[in-house]
Order: sequence, then C-alpha cells, then structure tokens
Amino acid sequence: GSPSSKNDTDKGDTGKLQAQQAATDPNAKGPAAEVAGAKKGGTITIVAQTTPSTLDPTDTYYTDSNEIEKLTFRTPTQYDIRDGQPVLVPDLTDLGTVSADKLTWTFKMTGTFKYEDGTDVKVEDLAYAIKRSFAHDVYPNGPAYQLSYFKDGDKYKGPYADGDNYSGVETQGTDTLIIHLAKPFADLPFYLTFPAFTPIPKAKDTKQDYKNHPLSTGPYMFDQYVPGTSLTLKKNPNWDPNTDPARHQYADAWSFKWGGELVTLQQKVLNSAGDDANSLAYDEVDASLIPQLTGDKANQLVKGESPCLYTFNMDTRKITDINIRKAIAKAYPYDALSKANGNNDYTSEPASTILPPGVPGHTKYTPLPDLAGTGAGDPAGAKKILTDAGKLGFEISWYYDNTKPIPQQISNIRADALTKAGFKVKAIGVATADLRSKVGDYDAPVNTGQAPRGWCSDWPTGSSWLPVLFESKSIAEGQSWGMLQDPALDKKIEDVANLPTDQATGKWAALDQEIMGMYVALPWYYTKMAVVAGTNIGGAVGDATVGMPFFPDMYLKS
Amino acid sequence: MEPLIEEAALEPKGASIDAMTAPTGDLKKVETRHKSPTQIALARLRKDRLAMVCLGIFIFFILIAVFAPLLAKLEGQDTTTLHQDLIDEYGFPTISFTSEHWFGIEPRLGRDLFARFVYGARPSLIVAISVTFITAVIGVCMGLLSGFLGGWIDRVISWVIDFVLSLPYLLFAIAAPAVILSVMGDNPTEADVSQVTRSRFIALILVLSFFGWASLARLIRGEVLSLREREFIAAARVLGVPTHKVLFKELLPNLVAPIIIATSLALPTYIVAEAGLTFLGVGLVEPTPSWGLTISNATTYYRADPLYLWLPVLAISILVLALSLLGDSIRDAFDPRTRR
Amino acid sequence: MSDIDPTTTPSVPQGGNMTEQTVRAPQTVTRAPRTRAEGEEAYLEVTDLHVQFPTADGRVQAVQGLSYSLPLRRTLAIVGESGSGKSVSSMAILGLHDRKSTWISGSIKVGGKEVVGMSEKDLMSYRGADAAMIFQDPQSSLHPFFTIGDQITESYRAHHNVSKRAAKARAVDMLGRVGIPNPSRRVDQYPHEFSGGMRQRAMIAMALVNDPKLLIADEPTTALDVTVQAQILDLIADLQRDFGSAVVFITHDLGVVAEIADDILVMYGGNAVEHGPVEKILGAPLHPYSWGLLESIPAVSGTPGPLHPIPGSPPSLLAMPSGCAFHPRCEFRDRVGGDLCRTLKPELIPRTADQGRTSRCHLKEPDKVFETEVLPRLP
Amino acid sequence: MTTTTEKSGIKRVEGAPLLELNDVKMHFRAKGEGLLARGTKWVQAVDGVSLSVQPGETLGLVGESGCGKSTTARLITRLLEPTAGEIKYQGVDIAHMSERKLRPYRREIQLIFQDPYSSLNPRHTVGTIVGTALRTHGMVPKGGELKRVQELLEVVGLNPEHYNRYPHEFSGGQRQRIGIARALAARPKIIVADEPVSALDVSIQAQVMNLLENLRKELGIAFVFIAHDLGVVRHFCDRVAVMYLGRMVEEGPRDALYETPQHPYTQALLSAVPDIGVVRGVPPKHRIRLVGDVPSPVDPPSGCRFRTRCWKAEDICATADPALERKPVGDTVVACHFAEPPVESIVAEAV
Amino acid sequence: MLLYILRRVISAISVVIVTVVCSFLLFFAAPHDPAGVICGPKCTPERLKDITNSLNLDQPVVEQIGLYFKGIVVGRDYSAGGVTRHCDAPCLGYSYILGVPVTDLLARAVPVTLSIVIGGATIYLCFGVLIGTIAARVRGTTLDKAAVGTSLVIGSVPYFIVALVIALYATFLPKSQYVSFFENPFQWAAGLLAAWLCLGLTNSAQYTRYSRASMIEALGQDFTRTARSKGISERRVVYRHGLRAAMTPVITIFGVDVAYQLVNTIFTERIFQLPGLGTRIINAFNQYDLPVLMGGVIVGATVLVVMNLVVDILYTVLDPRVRLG
Ligand SMILES: Nc1ncnc2c1ncn2[C@@H]1O[C@H](COP(=O)(O)OP(=O)(O)OP(=O)(O)O)[C@@H](O)[C@H]1O
Ligand SMILES: Nc1ncnc2c1ncn2[C@@H]1O[C@H](COP(=O)(O)OP(=O)(O)OP(=O)(O)O)[C@@H](O)[C@H]1O
Ligand SMILES: [Mg+2]
Ligand SMILES: [Mg+2]
Repeated sequence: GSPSSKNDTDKGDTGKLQAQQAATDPNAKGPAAEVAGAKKGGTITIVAQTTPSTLDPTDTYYTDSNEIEKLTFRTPTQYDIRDGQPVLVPDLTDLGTVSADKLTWTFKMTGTFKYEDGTDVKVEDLAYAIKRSFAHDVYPNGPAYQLSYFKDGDKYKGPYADGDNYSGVETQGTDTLIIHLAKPFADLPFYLTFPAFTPIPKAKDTKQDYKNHPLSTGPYMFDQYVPGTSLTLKKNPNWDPNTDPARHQYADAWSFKWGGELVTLQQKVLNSAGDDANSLAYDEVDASLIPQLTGDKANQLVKGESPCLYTFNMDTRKITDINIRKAIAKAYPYDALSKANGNNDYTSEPASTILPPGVPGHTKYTPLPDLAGTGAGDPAGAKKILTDAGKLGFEISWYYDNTKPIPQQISNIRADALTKAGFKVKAIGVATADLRSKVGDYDAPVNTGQAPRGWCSDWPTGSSWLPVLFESKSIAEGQSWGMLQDPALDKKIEDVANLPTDQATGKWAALDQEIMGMYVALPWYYTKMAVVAGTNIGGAVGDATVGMPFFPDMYLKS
Repeated sequence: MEPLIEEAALEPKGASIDAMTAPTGDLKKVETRHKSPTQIALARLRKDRLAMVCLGIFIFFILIAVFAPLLAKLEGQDTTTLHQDLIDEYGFPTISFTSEHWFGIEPRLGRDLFARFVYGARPSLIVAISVTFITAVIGVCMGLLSGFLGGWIDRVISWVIDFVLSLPYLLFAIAAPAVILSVMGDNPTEADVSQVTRSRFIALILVLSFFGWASLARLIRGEVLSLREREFIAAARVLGVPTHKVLFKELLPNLVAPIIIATSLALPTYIVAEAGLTFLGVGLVEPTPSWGLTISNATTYYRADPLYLWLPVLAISILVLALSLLGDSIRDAFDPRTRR
Repeated sequence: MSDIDPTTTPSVPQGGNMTEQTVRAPQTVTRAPRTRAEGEEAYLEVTDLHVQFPTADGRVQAVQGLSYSLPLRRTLAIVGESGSGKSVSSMAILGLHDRKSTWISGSIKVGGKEVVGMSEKDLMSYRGADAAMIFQDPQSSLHPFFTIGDQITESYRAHHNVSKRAAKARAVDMLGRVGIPNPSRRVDQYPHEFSGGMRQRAMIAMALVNDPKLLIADEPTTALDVTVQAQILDLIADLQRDFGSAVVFITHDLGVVAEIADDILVMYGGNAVEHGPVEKILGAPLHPYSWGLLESIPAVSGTPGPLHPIPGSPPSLLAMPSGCAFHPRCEFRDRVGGDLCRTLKPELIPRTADQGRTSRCHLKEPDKVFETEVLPRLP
Repeated sequence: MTTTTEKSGIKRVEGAPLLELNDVKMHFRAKGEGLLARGTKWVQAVDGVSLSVQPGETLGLVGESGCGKSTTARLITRLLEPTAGEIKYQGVDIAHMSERKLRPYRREIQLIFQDPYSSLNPRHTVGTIVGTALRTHGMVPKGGELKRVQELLEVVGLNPEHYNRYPHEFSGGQRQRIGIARALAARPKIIVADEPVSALDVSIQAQVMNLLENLRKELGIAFVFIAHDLGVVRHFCDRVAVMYLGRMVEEGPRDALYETPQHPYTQALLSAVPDIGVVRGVPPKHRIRLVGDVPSPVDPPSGCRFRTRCWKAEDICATADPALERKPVGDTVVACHFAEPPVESIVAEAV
Repeated sequence: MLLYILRRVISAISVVIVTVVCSFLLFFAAPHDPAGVICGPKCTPERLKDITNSLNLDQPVVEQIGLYFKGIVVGRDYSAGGVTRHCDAPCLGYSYILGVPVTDLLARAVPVTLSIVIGGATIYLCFGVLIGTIAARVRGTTLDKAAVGTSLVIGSVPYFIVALVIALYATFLPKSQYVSFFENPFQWAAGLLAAWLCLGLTNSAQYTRYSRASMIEALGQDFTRTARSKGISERRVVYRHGLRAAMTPVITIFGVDVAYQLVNTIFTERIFQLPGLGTRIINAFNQYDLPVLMGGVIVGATVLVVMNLVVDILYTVLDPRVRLG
C-alpha cells in the first residue's frame, strides 16, 4: 500500500478508498479521449501542505508524488480514468503475457517514444529502470515488491553496487522486455504502473541528482524544481498524444507549491480570488471548511474514491490472549476518535472489513462484535471481559506524535477509554520524525499501534492486501497488522493469491472475515477523496488508484 | 531636580552654619513625608488611573488562573470531558453559550471552553512570570558584574550577551525542546503524557530564559557603566566599602527602576512567545489547557467557529495591552522628567 | 575620541627676531572706558512679561511681570540666582517657548516688532536675523551630526538667498572673525572635533552670521575656563562694537558683569529686583538681595575675610512667598514697619536721581543702609 | 625616623608630612586608537606631580579644566592607582597598596566631591549615607550610629531630624553638606575637596565655604582644596599650587602666589579672573590674553608644557623641561626658565 | 573606524563559530538517533551503518566537529549505498531526506527570508519613523493619541495572529509567492507584498513608539533649540535636525530587533507560504532532517550577525562621533 507523505501521522500512512474495478483495456490506443469541454492553455496551480520529499521515479511510492509523476513519466502500463473508474491500459508496452509456469512475463513496446530531449526511448532503458529499483539502499522509499517477487530480487542490490548483470530482467530486440519472477505475480501489469518503471537511460542516470531533473516521457517536463518547495512543469514538445491512451496536455504549465497552512490554502482555493481560481489543493478538505461547501462552492468540491483503510493494530505476539484484544475492541471509543480526528462523511466512512469497498472482492459482511468502526465503546463490558480473563490492569502501550494536537488528543481519548476499561495505559509521545521509525520498529516496547496504521491498495486486488499484511513474512517486511505468525493462515492466503485475479476475487472476503475474527486490528475508517478546486479548474475527477484528483485530465475552463 | 521642601531660614549674618536648619514660621510649611523614590513612583502610579485599570486587568487574569478550579467548578465543567453529544457529524458544536457551557465547547472534541479558558491562563502566566523572574535575576547579575567589574569579565560577558542576542532564538526554540527532553533523561520511549507535559513546560521555560536574559543584561550593563562613573560609587570606595557591598547596597537600589520597567515589558513578550511556540507545535502539549494550544487548534476554525479562536486571542491581546500600558506607566512614574 | 589635531595646538609665538629682549611682554588687553550711547531709542523693550508653565504640580510662574528696555550698542547683564527666570525670560524674546505648553503675556518689542503672539512665519524671519542667541553649553547646543560649516550656513541661508558656496564662504569668514585658526579647514569638522572654547566661538559665529541687532548670550562662558572665558568676553565685546548690536548677557558671575556690562538687571524669583547702570548697582546696590550677592563673592584680591552668604534657599516658583519674594531671606525685613514685606509686594520704583535706576524694596533709604552696614562687610 | 604600627593596621613614620606626593604620574590609555595609530596613545593626565601637606594645613590646587586636578584627587584617595611615583601617607607609601591593606587608611583620607547631585546615592537616606563610614569601619557600637550621625548632621548645619530623608529632598547646598558630613564621619586626618563649591550658586557657595572654614578651624583637619575659582581658593587656603596640563607649575604661600606670581601661566590665570572691583573705581587691570587653547594631554608639547601659549617662550623651552624650584626672588617654587614676578602688578590692588 | 569594524568582524566570526559548535553539540552529540531517523521506517542495518558512517557518528565528537568545519572550508563527500554524494564547500552537511547538500537548500531559502526582512524593514522603518515623528510633533493631540493607541493595540496582538488575519482576510492583495528579484522585480515585490504588509504593520506600530519617544527626546535637546533660534522652518527643525538625531537610537533598536524579525519571519513564511529559512527549518524539524536544521540555525545566526554588523557600521556612518572610536 502506498503510504502518503502526509504529515498527520496518526492518520497513519494515508490514503482513501472505495469501489475500484480491476478493469483492464488491453486494446486502448492513443490519443486519449477528449474530456468534454476541455480547453487548452493556462497554468494550473496545485497547492498542498504536505511536501513530497522526492520526485525521483525510483524513489516514488507516496500517492501525491505518484499522481504528479503521471504528468511526466510514462510507464509500461498505466491507468486511464473512465467514468470515474480506473482502467488499466497499455502505455509504453502492452499489458504483457505470462508464461505457462507464471514465472516469465513478456511486455512488448507499443510504438516508438521519445524523451523530452528528443532521444528515443529504448527497451534497455526500461530494463535499466527495473534494475535501478533494486538499489533500495539509495532509493529507500520506492516500492519493494520486486525484491520478493522478481528472480534473485533478494540478492541483487542494483546497478550501482552489483552492476548490470541481473538475471531477473532481459530485453529482446528493440521492443521486448522480459521479466523473470521468483514466484507467480498475477498483478504484475498493475505493478508496472508505478513511476519506478518509467524508462531511465543508463547514461543519463545522475543517481541522487536525477530527481532534480528526471527525463520526462509524458506530456510535461520539469521546468524548475526546488526540492520540498515548488515544482513547475512545462509542455514536453516530444510527447506524442497519438501514442498515449491516458494523458492529455491541456494546460500550458503546472505549478506545484508545497508547504503552508492547510486551512489557509484551502480557503484561498475556495475563495478563488484572481489567480486562486486556477488552483487546486490536494490535501483532504479540512472539516472546518465543510459548512462553506454549499451553493456554488459545493461544486468546487472534487469527490472521489480512495483505496485506504485505517486501523488500530494490536501485536498478537505481545497480547497473546484474544480476550484482551476483544476487551480493547469493546472499550474502543470509535465515535469519539472519529470526531476528534475530524472524520466526516465527505472524507471517510466507518470500516468493518479489511478490504475497502473499492477493492474487488470486498464484501460487506455483518460486522463482527465491536469491529464496526463505530460506537461509543463499552468500558463496563470490556472490564468484565478483562476481569474474566484475569488480566485486569494489563498494560497497553503505543506511540503517538506529541508535536501535533490531533494525534495527542486521539491518544488521550483512547487512553482514557482503555483506562476506564481497567487497562493500564502507557502512551509514549515522540516527535513526528521519531514516530516513523518508532512505530516501524516491531521490537519497540509497545504492543499496539505499530506501522502501518493505514493501508492503501497498490493495485485494485485483494493480493495487495491480505498477503502483504497478514502473512508471517509481513513482520520481516515491516508491514504487518497484528504480527500474525500462523503458517496455516499463510498457506490459505497464498493459495488464493496464486489464483488468477478473476478467480481470486471471490475468495478474499471469506479470508477477510476470518482474519477479522482474530481481533488483530480494529478497523476504523475507509477514506474517501474530497479536495477543493478553484472555480476555473475543469476535468478534476478522482483517481481512485491513489485517492487523488486525476491530473492528466485537468484543464482550465478559461 | 528641585528640592521638594522649601525651607528658607533666617539667621543673623555670620552664624551661617545653621542657616538652613531652622525654618521660619513665615513660609507656608509644606508637609514633609518620608518617601523613597520608589514610593514616590508608586504614589504617582497610584494616581495614574489607566495604570490602575491595567494593573486591575493583570490581577484579574492572575485571579482567574489562581481560581481556575473554583471557576470551573462554579460552571460545573472540567477541561477534559468530551461532550461529543453536543457535536454534530462534522465536528461542529451544536450549542453556543449555554448556562452549562459558558463559552461553548470545542469543535471536534466538545471539551468545555470556559474551563479550558480559565485553566489555560495558568501555563501562559506561569511560563511568562517564571521566565521573567529567571531572566531578571540572571540578567541583573550578569549586567552588574559585567558593567561594574569591567576588564576581561566584562569582555567575556559582553561577548556572551552578543552571542545570545545573535542567535535566532526561535530556531533554537524549535530545535531545543527535543534535545532538552532527552538530556533531562526523559527517554522518549519511557515518557508518558504527564512527563512530556512537565518536560515541555520546563523546556519552554529554559529556552525562553536562555534567550531572554541577554537583553536585560545589556541594559543593566549600560546603566551600571554610567552609574559606575557617578561619584557616589567613588564615595563608597573612598570610605572603604567592600566591592560586594558596593554592588548590592549601592548600585542595585539604583537599578530598581530599569529592572521593573524591563520586567513589565518582558512579561507580555513571554506571554506571546509561549502562545507562538505552541502555535508552531513546539510548545505545550495536549491535554494541558493553554491559550496557545487553543489558538493553535482554533486557527482552522476562524471562520466556522470564530469565538473559539478569538476568545483566547482577545484574552492574550488584552492582557498584553494592559501589561504594556502598565509598563509605560511604570516607566513614566519612575522617570522624574515626565510630568503629565 | 579626543581632540588630537595639530590645529588645536596653537603655534608658538614667533620669537626669532626678538632675541635681544630677555623677557617679552605678554599680550595684554585693557578694557577701554565704556562710552555709552545715551538717549538712544530702546531697541528691545520688555513690558510686564509673564511666563508660566502649567504642570501637574501647579502653575510654574517662571517670570512674573518683568519689564526692561535696552537700546542698541549697549550690553545688559541679567544676574540672579539659579531658577530666577533669567533663561526663561530671554528665550521668550526669541519666541522659543513651546506655544502649547507655555503661557506668555505682556509685550516684547524688538526693533518695533511685537514678538509675543507673533505668527510662526514672522518668527521664522525674525529669529536669527533680528535677534540671535548664544547658549550656555556649546557641547549640547551644537548638533553633533552636522559639521560646523553646515550649521552656520544653514543659519545664513535661512535669511539670505545665496548659493551654498557663497554661504560657506561666509561661514569661513565668520569663523575667522571669531578667532578660529584655519577656518577653511575647520568649517568641515564636527563639533566634537572642536575644543570647548572653539565650540563657543562657533556658536557665536553662528549667532552673528546674519548681523543681528540683538544678541542674547545665556551664560556663554559658564562652562569655560577663566582664560578661555576672558577670550570669549573680549570677542563678544569686540563684535558688539563692530556690529553695533544690543547684547543681553546672562550670567551668575558678577565679575563678568563688571567687565562687560553697561546695565544690570538683578532678578529674584521671576522678577526684576533692581535695574540700572553697572557701576551704580555693583558699586552701591539698593536691594538687600544684591547686597547678599556681593557679600557672597570671595575676592581674588585683597585680604580674605569671612563671607556673608544669603541664608536659606530660593523660593519655589509654585508657591511664592506673599509680599516681597525675598522677604523670608531678608535680613532687613524688620526695618520695615507694619509687616509690609510679608504682605505687600513692592513696586519696581526709580531710586535717587540716577538715570534709569530702579529697585524693588520697601526699605527706606537703602543707600544709607548699604554704606553703613553692608559696605564694611564686603570683601 | 621611627615607624609605628597601630592596632588598625595603619603604619606611621614619625615626623613625616601628613601627605606627600613624589613625582606621581597617571597615564590613561587613550580611547579610539590602536592598530591604525602609531602605537598606543596615553593621556598624560597627571605627569609628575609632587606636593606635601602638613597636618592641619590647607593646600589649594588650581588650574584650567582638564589639567589633572581631579585625577590628582583620585590618586590621593587611591581611587586610582598611579602609573608611577609615590603617595606617602604619614611616611608610608600607599601608592600600590592592596585594597584590603588600604582599608584602614581609607578612613583617614576622605574626599568631598564637586557634584552634590551625583555624589549622593539617590536611593539611600541621609542617615545611611552619613553612617556608611561608621558601619564600614565599625567606628561606633551598635545602636550608636543614629546618635553619631545626628551629631554630624548638626555639625554641618543640617537638621538632625532629616536623618530619614532622601538626598533629592535637599537643595544643592544642603546636599553638599551631607557629603561633608559623610566625609567627617570617618574622622579623617585629611580631606581632599574636589571643587566642592563650583556647582553651587554664589550665595550657597558662600554658605558652604563658611562651613568648611569652621570645620578646618575647629577640627584641625588638613585639606587639599581643589577649585578653579581663584577667589575661593584664596579665601580658603594657606598654600596654593597651580597646575597646567598634568604638571605643577608653581606652588607657594597664598599671598606670595597671588601677589607676586612668577610663572607666566599663573600670571595669566590671575589676570583673567574678572574682577568686580572695576566698578568700584579700581583702575581696570591689564589682562593677559593667552593665545589658543590648552593642548591635548595626549600629545603634550615637549619641554615646558606651557610654551605653546607663553609669550616668553624661547628655544630652550621646547627642549628643556623646567624643574620646579625656588628662584632667587619670590616666595614660590616655580617651574619656568624665565620665572619672575610680574613687571607691573597684574592683580589690581585692593581698595 | 577601520579598527572598530575589524573588531566587530572578528567578534562576529567568533559568534558564528561558537554557534556552529553549539548547534553541533546540540544536534549531534545529544542522545538522539539521527541516523535512525534519517534512515526512516524501512531502515536496513546496512543503510543505518552507512548513514552512521557518513555522518561520522561513530567517531568522537571533537573529530566530528573537526570534520564539520573541514566540510565548511573545503567541502566533503558522503557515501552511502554505493553512491558518493559530493557536497561542495562551504558544506553544511547533506540532507538525506531531500537528497541535496544543505547549502543548496539554504542558498535558495536565504534570499527569500532576506527579501521578506529587508522589504518589511524598509516599510516599517519608513512608516514607523514617519508616523512617530508626526506624533511627536503633535504631541498630546488626538492625532498623537490615535497613533500611539493604534500602535499599542496592534502591538499587543500576537504577531502570528496579525499574519493570520492578513492571510485570511486581505484577499485583495497579490498572491503571495516568491519570485527572484533578478528574475522579475515587479513580481518579486507583488509576491512579497502581503508578507511585507504584515511585518510592516506590526512593526510600524512598534517603531512609531520608538521613534516618537526618540523624537520627543531629540526635540527636547539643546541643539533643537539652537536650530529654532536660527529662524529655519519648523519642518526643517524637525525633519533635519530632530530626525537625524532621533534616527540613531532607532537604528540601535533596529539592530537588536533584527533577531526578532528573523523569528517573526518563521510565522510569516509559514502563514504566507514562502519558501524561506523558517519554512525550511520547520519542515526540517518535522522530518528530523538534522543537517538542515543545524545548517539553518547556523545560517540564521550568520545572517543575524551580518545584519547586526551592517547596522553597527550604519551607526558609525550616521554618528560622526563614533567614527574616531
Ligand atoms: N518648560 C518648563 N516647564 C516648567 N518649568 C520650567 C520650564 N522651563 C523652566 N522652568 C522653571 O522656570 C524657572 C526659571 O528657569 P530659568 O531657566 O529661567 O532659570 P535661570 O535663571 O536661567 O537659572 P540658571 O541660572 O540655572 O540657568 C525654573 O524654576 C525652572 O524650573
Ligand atoms: N579615566 C580616564 N581615562 C582617560 N582619560 C582621563 C580619565 N580621567 C581623566 N582623564 C583625562 O585626564 C585629563 C585630566 O582630567 P581631570 O579630570 O583630572 O581634570 P581636572 O583638572 O579635574 O578638570 P576639571 O576642572 O574639568 O574638573 C583630562 O584630559 C581628562 O580627559
Ligand atoms: Mg538659565
Ligand atoms: Mg575635575
């Protein structure tokens, strides 16, 4: 799941989510269908409080940079948004064919493409990008599925350390890319939409400086980039719309500005005075602004789906007694926390399953007791369970961000509720930056609230959820909910994952419910996308794959 | 300065030694009272109605802080109870001022604003007053030593003063609490809420004190440099008065006025600084009720729930205004040249 | 910061051609007997001047009904104790009191123009041109940030429509006239680069640059040494002769008065107590306060005897004694019958047959009292 | 000569003058130069002053502003440590004595300041100010302080009931009396009075002069009396010393110095004093007009320091530094190559 | 004069050096885990070791400080994960989070902050001094009371509130953004206008009071009386003689004040979304980007010291009396 770089960490690693369809259109051809009413020209300004830390394609995993890079980088495959639904379409290559043993994928380039400097995109560049993505020490933030799925992925350390000889990827002729896997990976074509797989010519790889001006293949290219502050994009003259089934080039330029006060930014966008009409704020709309979203301003709200779920995780290794976990669930003050967190039906929906509504296979089964994402919590009931289990005074501990009020408040509310239920609570405040490493350290002396606190689909299938979060290996990968180490469960999950996508879909729900019944994570809420756009912004639709507005379709109305 | 008493004497020529002692019955005898310059200044201050009003406001806020529990009890609320039943689905309070919640409640959480307001005066005032006190003591001592002893001590202290004044204090203030926390042995892995609150409090006071004493020290040093040249200091030395007595018995009483003035002007600065640092996220932490925290939280609601923001802002502004005016009045009262 | 400047150090008198002389004579000055331009029309005429400052403690009555007049080419010395209203009254002549915070009544006529109530615009052309002032402390009275030349030319250009260069030439000329060596270099220096005496000279140059007919000098030498004071007094006398102006000279020092003044005005408690020609008043004053002053001064010459100071201290201007302002300190008040001194304020009345000699005292035959009782006590 | 040591730690040499200064120098580092100027400059505020005072004697010290009078006063009272030379108090050199050893001596050498406003601590009551010496030196038993201070106040002509008042409640003359009482409290043997009356108005000045005169007569205290007003000095002193630019130029019995001054500078100084006598028919005196200003003590002229303004100056004056010595004629000691009594009486005769 | 400047420069340099050492001790020697923080959530032990190595965290503090200074003077290399990152002199470290040398980041941030401070200072010095002077002239009138009263009230509202109000309500102002002065001076000014206004407003209030007091003092001086007695116009007396003298104390206050201005710009930048030093440092703090944080403090201190120096020199230019000493 793509965590977002948003700073309010108790919301965890971001995102949002709803009904996604694993739709593919292997035959989509450029140019992309015109957006109705679209006009050309102007500069679109995008503002946000959160700052993407890097725009190196290999290092990109967060939703915001992911969306931004859709404007600049073409990847082997890509999503197009059709009627608000993401559809996987060929981009630089077709959607690939898999060998019978499911361990070799072949992708063929669909035409000839140029970089912004006019040179041709070679298939070797695609291969090089894949190799580069193994330099995980240099690009630690990038997606890491290749490390476990690709052949020798656990051994190869990337071209800088281990040179070009990597057996997991090979090219054939001028247009064929072959990827060898260590184990079946049915969703590989989805995975190849990540910017990490955009072609990078080896000769032009300036390593850690590449992010300052990565070579564009998309409709826009870097004009000026100030890391952490601003980015302007200008038109890429060497982009050919006729080869691109997903992107447009309506605006003349894009200007991204990061930092600033959330509400101030959004208020300005809402006011749309002068230049602000051309801007869009992609942070989720702040609850305090919601009363204004009536009348004309209601139209400025861009709603969409988002692929994420937030939970409160409990470490089953440390809280071994399920009754304690049930007691926590019983006492859990969902409603108070939601209100404190500023949740509302624009931005969220109480969760009761693991798979969010957008993931095919999501089934809204009857929520298990105390796992519906709502309710005031029942301290008395919880205390009873705890007493019965003989664990009154059991210590629950977690980290929270003590530099921001909302996480502090949430921690306090949670602490109060659990204390009332007879637990002993130890809430440990740490600084924002510390928090990331602390909650990511599974050996840290806390038994709840470890990372990831939220999860978003990397692609719309159950296999980007259950196998990632609940298998025993998840612990080593630092992406475990509940720290389950159950070989039987592992096997069940693997079995489903190895099925072809369409067959697997139906089977995820049952597993979902089963895991839920183990009380390993208290589901809290699914996210929705709700951002504000200036009055002059057109074509802003939600990109459900990342829970952001879909930039390639945006234009200025005048 | 004119003498306050006019006592002309008349004696036969020649007996001039006693010329000034015996007053003549002729003159309107101005009543004489024994007043120190401080007393005179205070007397003038008492006559200054504006100053008294400002003092009243300051005392009023102090009383609020002191009697916060009582006031909250009077209202029947506390600072932490969530009244989420009074919050709508978007987090907005459904009530404004009621007899139960005098100032309404917080959005999102529904905590009682009046209780938080009265309790919130405490950290502001405690931080401001203790920092003012600490900086005054350090600043005065450093300034006295530096100005009076001169030589290398003066050079060292002056340099340190320059140094501290050259540091961008807020940058340090932002960076330091984390460090102070760990230095104080509050291993973050162990710290619980109350520990964090306490250490933030101490960190805040330490940081503000560290940066606050220098300007006072510079001021005092300047005063001492000019006082040092005054002949009464030489007079004391001629009489063989030891240095420490010269410093504290002769010099210090003359610095009372600048110290009081500087202090009264520093107090509002620290009130604002506490709020500002909290606003930047490096001040106090939840659930401590503090005006700074409230303001910081409320800024997003400036439009949706204006009173939430403006009540503490108004409180701070009024308090600061009162203190600044009081400072001005004190300055005027201590300055014999001002006659209003 | 110090006056390390070769030009401050005056040159050694040329001595090469005077070797036969074993001892050279000092350059001496003897004041010429004063020739008084009699009967001239008064150029400065102060009539019933009152100056009051309303303060929180009450109304400070700094000047209370002062009247005197002064023709051109004459020097009037105003003497009196500190706080007796000398400065306040003379600043009123230049209209220098703040209109808002000062209450002035009476009349001050300078060359026929009424100064009290004069419009700001008229004051502008009057100040500096008709009347100019030299202040006591040249250190604080010169602007520290402007060069001496700047300050003099500014004064000149305020009243003359001339080019900067011409004004500067005039400034150099004036500096030369007041005896500043190397004026063309000095003109570009700042006040702190001048010594005290030179600053005072520069002040005088500034005051005289517009040839004013009335020059007011408010204790111009109090801050200076005797030797430098002597130089400045000579200078003022010389310049007065050259310019033909009327001079009001304020001082504490009766010796200075004796040297420079034609007339004396003795002030006490905001009022004139005695006025007349200098020889008369210093020789045989008629007011007990003047006697007291004379008795207080230790002489440089003669055998030192005991001093007879005036007892007590000056009255508060906020609460003046009733009757004669001086009576609480007056040794002779009992000589006046009927408690008069305590109850009735005496008028400034002409005394004897002497021309224009007035005093303010109830005492009968004060000249006799002076001769028999006071004179023997004088040092 | 025998040296005795008292209980308090004070040593005395029998037969030595009460106070003796031998070739005392005080050079201050001048501000505002350094690397860029040629070497460090020194203000030669006092440059070789010698004088002596016998018990009960009054020595006047006159000279232009800035000639080093106050510096001399501060040296005598050891507020400053001299750059060179000896300061002997009753035969014991106190020039470089440590502050601790000096303390008992401090009691006996007192200073009265010029400025009655700045020399009294505005935050102390009169009682505290006058009692400082008593407390510091433990001169009175506990509880005796009040009585002693009130006595002192009476001595200087102040109302003893003013014990609890603050200095600002007094007029200039009264304040100066407080300063005098403070000095007297220490029971000094010698008082250095640094222009004690020049800040006062003539009438007040006379009051204070009379007070000092009486004290001197009654208590037998020796005085070093500094003033620039020659009249005042003449009135008060037995002997008078004239200073010019850090040097002593002439010294002698009062009458001799005033009537037959030998040094050109003394002559000029005396002639420059404006005299009220003129109006009483005394013939106007000839005033010697000195050219130019006093040179800077940072860069004093070579040889005789007065030569730049002296009408008698010859080549020798620029090279040889005249010694302070007794000349064949006249009763004063004088430092001039061409010293002689004035040709015509510069000082007007008394009436 | 030259000596004086030399002395000030030496003292300024010493201040900066000590700041560097102090910041270093504060951030690196404090019991923290900067490497772990930089390494992030998916930290591998090798990477951690790399970072520890390249930050020289495994060496004694003195050595680390030495290396840091060496970096400032000659630059240094950081290697991790098979990649060597070069950091040119003056090197203040390398930001792992943003992947650039700290100097690069700060070099972009400092002009922004300076633009804000200098522009704002120009505004409030001009306005504050002007209004203060006028108020001093009409002392005691309603106009004076209004000026003083307004300044007091504005002065007592916390700065960040003023900034917030301007940012939220003064929507008629040009959009706040930073464009380099050399690129487009007009846009530069337009983009910073809101921030300047904010700084200008609050500080004009303060400076009105300072200059009023200072002006009243100057107008009460003897030399003002002298000027009046020359017969020059009142305006000339006030604006030439008075103002010239009144400016010096105001400049002195300004010198001390620059520190507070720099502090205020943190709020300004944050609220007006300007990518200056303050924003940079707050972000760095939130991400525990210690090299940036430290570099920011050092550069901030340097900027301050230099500004103080400039003010001091300005002072000597203004006051001829100081020139010799
Ligand atoms: N602006 C003012 N407000 C109130 N009182 C004032 C003001 N100016 C002068 N005075 C008072 O008026 C009185 C007369 O002052 P003035 O300066 O004329 O005395 P003076 O005779 O010149 O004394 P000195 O010899 O000390 O110069 C003093 O008591 C002074 O305090
Ligand atoms: N602490 C000091 N540092 C440098 N120079 C000094 C110091 N004290 C005095 N001087 C200089 O020494 C010289 C003599 O000063 P002093 O005060 O002794 O003169 P004075 O005769 O008392 O003058 P006045 O009559 O004005 O009081 C002056 O030039 C003065 O500037
Ligand atoms: Mg006067
Ligand atoms: Mg002196």
